[in-house]
Amino acid sequence: MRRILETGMVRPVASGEKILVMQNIKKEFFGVPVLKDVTLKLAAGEILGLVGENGAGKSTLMKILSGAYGCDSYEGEIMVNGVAQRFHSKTDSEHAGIEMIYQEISLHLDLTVAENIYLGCLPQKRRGWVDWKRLYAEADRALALVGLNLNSRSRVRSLSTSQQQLLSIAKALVRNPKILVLDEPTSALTESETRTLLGLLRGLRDRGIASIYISHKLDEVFAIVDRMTVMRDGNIVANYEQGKIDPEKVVEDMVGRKIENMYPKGQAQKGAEVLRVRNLTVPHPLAPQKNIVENVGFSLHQGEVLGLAGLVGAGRSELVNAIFGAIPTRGRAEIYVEGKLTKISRPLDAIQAGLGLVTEDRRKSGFVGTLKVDKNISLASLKRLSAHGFVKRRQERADVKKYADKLRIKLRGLEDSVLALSGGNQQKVVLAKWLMRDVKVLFLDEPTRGIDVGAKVEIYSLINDLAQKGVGIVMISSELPELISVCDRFLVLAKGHIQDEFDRGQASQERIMKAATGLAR
Amino acid sequence: MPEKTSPRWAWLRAQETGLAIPLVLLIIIIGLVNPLFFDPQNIIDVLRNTSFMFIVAAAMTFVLIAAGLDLSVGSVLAFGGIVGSMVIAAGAPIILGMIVGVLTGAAIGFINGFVVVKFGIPPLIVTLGMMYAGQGAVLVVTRGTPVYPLPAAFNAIGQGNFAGIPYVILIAAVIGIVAHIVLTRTTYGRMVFATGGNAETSRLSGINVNFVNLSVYILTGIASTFVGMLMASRLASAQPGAGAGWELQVIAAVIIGGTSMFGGSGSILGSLLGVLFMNVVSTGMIMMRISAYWQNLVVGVIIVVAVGIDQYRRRKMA
Amino acid sequence: MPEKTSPRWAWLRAQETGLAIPLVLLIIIIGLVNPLFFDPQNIIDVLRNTSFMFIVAAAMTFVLIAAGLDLSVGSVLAFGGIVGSMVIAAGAPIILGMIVGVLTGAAIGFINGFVVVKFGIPPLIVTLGMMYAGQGAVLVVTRGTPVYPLPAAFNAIGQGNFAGIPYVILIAAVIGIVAHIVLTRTTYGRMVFATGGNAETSRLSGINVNFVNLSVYILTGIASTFVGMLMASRLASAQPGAGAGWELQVIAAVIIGGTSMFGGSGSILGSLLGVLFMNVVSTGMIMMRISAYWQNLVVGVIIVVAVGIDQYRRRKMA
Amino acid sequence: GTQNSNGGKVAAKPLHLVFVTPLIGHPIWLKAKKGFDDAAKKYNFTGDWVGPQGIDANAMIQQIENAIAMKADGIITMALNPQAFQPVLDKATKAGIPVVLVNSDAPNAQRLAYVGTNNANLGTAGAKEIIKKLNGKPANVIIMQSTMDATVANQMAEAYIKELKTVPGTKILAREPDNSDMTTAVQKFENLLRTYPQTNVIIGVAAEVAPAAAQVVNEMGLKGKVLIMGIDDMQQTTDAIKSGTVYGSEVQNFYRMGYQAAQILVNNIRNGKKPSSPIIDSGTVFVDKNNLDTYANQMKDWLKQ
Ligand SMILES: Nc1ncnc2c1ncn2[C@@H]1O[C@H](COP(=O)(O)OP(=O)(O)OP(=O)(O)O)[C@@H](O)[C@H]1O
Ligand SMILES: Nc1ncnc2c1ncn2[C@@H]1O[C@H](COP(=O)(O)OP(=O)(O)OP(=O)(O)O)[C@@H](O)[C@H]1O
Ligand SMILES: [Mg+2]
Ligand SMILES: [Mg+2]
Repeated sequence: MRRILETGMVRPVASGEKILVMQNIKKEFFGVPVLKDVTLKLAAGEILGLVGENGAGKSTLMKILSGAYGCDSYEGEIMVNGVAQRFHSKTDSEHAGIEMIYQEISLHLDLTVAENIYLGCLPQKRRGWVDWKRLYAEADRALALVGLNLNSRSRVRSLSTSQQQLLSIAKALVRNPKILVLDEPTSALTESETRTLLGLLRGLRDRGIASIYISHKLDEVFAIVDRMTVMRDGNIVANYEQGKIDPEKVVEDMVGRKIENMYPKGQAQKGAEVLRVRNLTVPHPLAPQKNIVENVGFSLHQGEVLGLAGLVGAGRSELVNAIFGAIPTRGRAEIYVEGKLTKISRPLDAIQAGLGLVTEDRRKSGFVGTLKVDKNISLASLKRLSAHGFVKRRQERADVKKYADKLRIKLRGLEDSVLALSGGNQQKVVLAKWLMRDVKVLFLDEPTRGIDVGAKVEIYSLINDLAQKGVGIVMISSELPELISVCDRFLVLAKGHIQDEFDRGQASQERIMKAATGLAR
Repeated sequence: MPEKTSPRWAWLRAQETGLAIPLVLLIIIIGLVNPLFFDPQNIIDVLRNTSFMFIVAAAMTFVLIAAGLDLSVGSVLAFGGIVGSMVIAAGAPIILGMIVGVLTGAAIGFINGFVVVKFGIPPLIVTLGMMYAGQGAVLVVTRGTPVYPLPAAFNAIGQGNFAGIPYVILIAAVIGIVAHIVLTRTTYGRMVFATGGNAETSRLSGINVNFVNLSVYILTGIASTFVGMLMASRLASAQPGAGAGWELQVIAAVIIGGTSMFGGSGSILGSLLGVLFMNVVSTGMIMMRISAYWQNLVVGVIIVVAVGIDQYRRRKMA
Repeated sequence: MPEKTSPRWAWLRAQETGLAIPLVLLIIIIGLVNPLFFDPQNIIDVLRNTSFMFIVAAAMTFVLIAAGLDLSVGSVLAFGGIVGSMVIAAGAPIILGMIVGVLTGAAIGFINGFVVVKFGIPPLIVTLGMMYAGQGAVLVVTRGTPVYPLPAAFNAIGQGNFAGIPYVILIAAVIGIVAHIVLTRTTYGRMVFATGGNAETSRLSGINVNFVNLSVYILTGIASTFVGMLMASRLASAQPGAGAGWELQVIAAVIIGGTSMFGGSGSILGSLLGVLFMNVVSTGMIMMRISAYWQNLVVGVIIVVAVGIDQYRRRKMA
Repeated sequence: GTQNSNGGKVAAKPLHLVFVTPLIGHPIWLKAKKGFDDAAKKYNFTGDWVGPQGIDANAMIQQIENAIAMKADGIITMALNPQAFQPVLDKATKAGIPVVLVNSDAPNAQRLAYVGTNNANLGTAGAKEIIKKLNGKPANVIIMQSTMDATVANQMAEAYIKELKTVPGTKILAREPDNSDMTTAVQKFENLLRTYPQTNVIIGVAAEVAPAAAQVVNEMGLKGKVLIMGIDDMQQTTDAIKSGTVYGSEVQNFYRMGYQAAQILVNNIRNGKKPSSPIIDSGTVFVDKNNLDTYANQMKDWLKQ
């Protein structure tokens, strides 16, 4: 039986030895090549950074490595420790010592935390009998490893996105991988959690575990990786050896052009007050007798980009969801849109009042998996796009195309299934849905999660454009540099209250962190 | 395999028409065994029998796409037929009886939908309850006796033809076309698809999910009672046992036609093929003179094989 | 509302026992109208009648948790009862007949599961096909005549008692306990939950999803045929029409008991309460002397109200 | 009936008759099939035996339509619900296909003849046997039938009730359906006999009722206290009569229905003959302990007429 959570060295290895070679990998979906001829090498005890724009094929390549796409579905060869391998399923790659953390979090919401960690390899008393006691004990240790302080008996459904992400990492680690693949592991994590994770990866590297690290948070990639590979359009376009990584060059390789200004900040005219919130109290989603947000009030002007900062679980998402009418509030909140007291008891009211919300979990509440891309994008604008109850198909298509082009969504056609898009492109679809509606106020909850640098810049300039058009924007982001560069004004949420409020001029990471951890005031 | 077919043939590759191939195969086999199957009168009979169930199936398609379920259609059909017929038998104008019957169906559908939406009880249970309640209501009202006689003018609806084509077929065709257009062209149809595919996303996109979920049950309620009256007219009497077993047959036909049980996808055309398929199978059994003892066995195998062919074709396309 | 109840009472608040409250209410009402309901012999009768369906429901709980569906249980029950009984009536030892019957069920379940897993045809269609095929097979084998007579030793299984408690109840109790333990304590049980909750992520966690999906149908196959033989023994004859309509009743009972129609959650205890509830309702109708004309109407309302109470309580807890 | 057929026509293509039955596999209908098959041998015609497994008017109508489309020479069927069947029966006649109904008539339809049990006569006869046996004691009755909306069962049950009520003090305690399922019948009798302990008569107007009642009566130790009257002659019923738990059964003459219906059709098609009366009571035979061994021959008595 598998030993759980081995602590010793996996295998002392001389660094430089190639423990993984993926040779001439070619893969297509429905006749469309996605990986054209990719060769990737990984040395023992190194962290390889794999970057590339949305839809470049990173996740696909890694899914091939993990056996999620069986060996009959692509061409090419995989060698682990010099031995050619043919993975038919996840189980096969696991035997070869490969573990992958998928970009789309894949946990069982109705099972416990512990069961999720050990799913498929539950500790057993006798053959077939689950050893629950040991399961929970081992799970607690695994949670500690990734810095999660959770009851391992709680259900995953009750966890926030970032907790789920850390859980997925714990799940991979307990399987004692020799090669660990992380596909966007930090897209849902805060800075401090990210630091914990990066520390953890370094520790693993010291124990001889090699990692492949995929992320669109490039500074984090530059900080941790030993070597770097850049993909574009299903090809490897560049490899950077240790010590020779040039950040600007990497970005250029990725997006195929030079990015002059990462955070283009336009000068929008701050106009009249467009949104005022007073006395907003939101019950905690898990413990309804407690409040996660208490008596919060703020105002937002036309053309203003308001940054909402805070730690995970501070209730930023709850705050905007409650204003939007998506979750119940407590007491008498007052919401004024353009000075008019507006009753918002459901999202439809909010939308009719000119509000829009890009939620943080695109899969759960961002797109409809069974609808095509075009119908997803037009979903919130159906009323404008219809006459006498009929959808004006031609106008719909034209409008959708406009925004798909504007956001550079990588598509074969507007009638692609959203589920076939890469993660970043799915995010763009959700954004396009709200850009297409003429909103007065737009709430963006982690809008750049999983989006490549090129597209990020596009989204920042879109935010600028919107602001210039007089839209008021509330943005939640756990990437502080991004938040600080994009927003005009900041609110820091902690313990249910607004702890600090300041303008762009006074903003710094230190000040935000201080308020967020409750040290300020 | 060609990467793209011309749009003219695209519909043949579309999901909804997947059943067409096994259906045509089956028809050819039946026709080879017994050419009388192609007798125009027989074809009309098959189409007429298909029409009744198709009308209910069209409404059920909306319910299933919206990720709902309605087990009450059979007993609501019987109840609606009886209520409408009683009004007509009592001497009221036919149109009034039809309206009363259909309103009864709308009211029942409203109750189904309201309980599902408001109390969050699974549709399977709500509509199972309504199935029993409907059967009960039929017995209470009729004491088990059919409503008979009915005026000849009423019976003409179900029995008469226009230029050799039974009215029933024409009515079903109109309803089918309207349902198809509503589902594919209108915002309402779009909302049904979205709600069934992901209710939370739809709600957050400003769709009145509760309205959608409620409305689809009203559709099945109306369709069932309407068909109940058509059948009463066809049989010259409203039968308390009409529609028995339809709950499963209709759902099966719709799903055989390619609509997902989990919501978010499906089509009226598919449901038409599904219902037609079921009717061709049962007619075929007799026309091919398959011993009654073997019929069910053969039907079971045919259903699985037909859907298997469809599935295989879809996979090859994917 | 207290934040946490002591673990001793936790089970009462647990999802699976949600139906307990409306069930107890119902029993009290019936008992008030007719105290004979509490007659020990009556209670034993109700439990015995519950036992048959419970055994099938226990297996169905696995199927539904694994996000499957089995509509063939009713006709497989009849077929298994007949096959086993024919073997016994032909003079073979009882145990041999039982084994043959159960193996028939396992084989049928294997076919169901294999077709679902291998060809990706929706379970509703596969098992609907099997439902027809089963009915057909019964007719082919029996030509509609019950298998009768059966040896007295065989009939004793369904009719006999141990210390006043019918064997059938004891058998069902053992099966229920085993099913509960397997579902909650074994890796197999947890794989069923995981597969039904999300097949794709389960596959990516190294679970043999195909094996799980196949195995649950074998369970219903075995359970159905086993109950078919128990019923034959109880009725001293294997009836071709046994189990008719069970497909819906069993699924409804399991879902009334709190198991999700979409997989991933459910419990044996809940299914027990669901089946018990359905049996208490139908016994109650007679014991409360409700006219047969009104019974179905009342049953429909009771089902919805009971589940409504359960749902209301859960919401308040959440 | 005429037994010599026209020689010229015999040499021609044999006739094709279609028998559309409900409850296709039911043993009772198999007796009709036996009669139909015997007639087929005797009169040299091809006989198709078709129909749904359950009681399904729509399916039967569809099958009649199929027979018409196949241009059968004659159709035999049961008009489950007379009004429902009338249009399709008229259609057959219009197409030149003669129809003989069995077991349940559609008096207003264009049909050649009806051969079947007179349901009211069956109920009245059965009730008379019960009254005779009770010898003046008032009856406390439970009646069980297949479904509450089955016309045939309702006619029988109502005739039973009407005749029994001629004895003062008779009470109808309950009338319940069992959906043609013996398990349901057993479960309901457990509940019924407990709820109505004064029961002294059980009447079944569906075949599975008497054996189900017999089993429960035995289990509850009520043998001898409750008189069970059944219908038809499944082996379980006749065995229970033998053992004395079931008092007797009104056995319908399905063999005659199958045989005579075919006979009438053949005579009509080949010789253009019509039966003297369009309605023919196929009669019932009361079976109890005394005639258990001989009633089978009683069933064929009519052939000698
Ligand atoms: N199941 C699928 N069906 C069809 N096309 C697919 C499927 N999965 C991925 N693709 C296509 O393959 C390409 C590569 O996708 P992949 O997910 O590997 O990109 P990625 O590099 O991981 O992007 P991101 O950074 O956005 O996650 C995309 O164009 C995508 O649309
Ligand atoms: N769907 C949910 N159901 C129950 N509880 C939830 C859910 N989502 C979040 N929570 C809980 O609510 C709290 C706050 O949620 P969340 O983490 O989303 O806040 P946040 O400030 O928006 O943080 P972030 O968006 O950075 O993750 C968390 O403690 C979490 O446990
Ligand atoms: Mg990716
Ligand atoms: Mg959040």
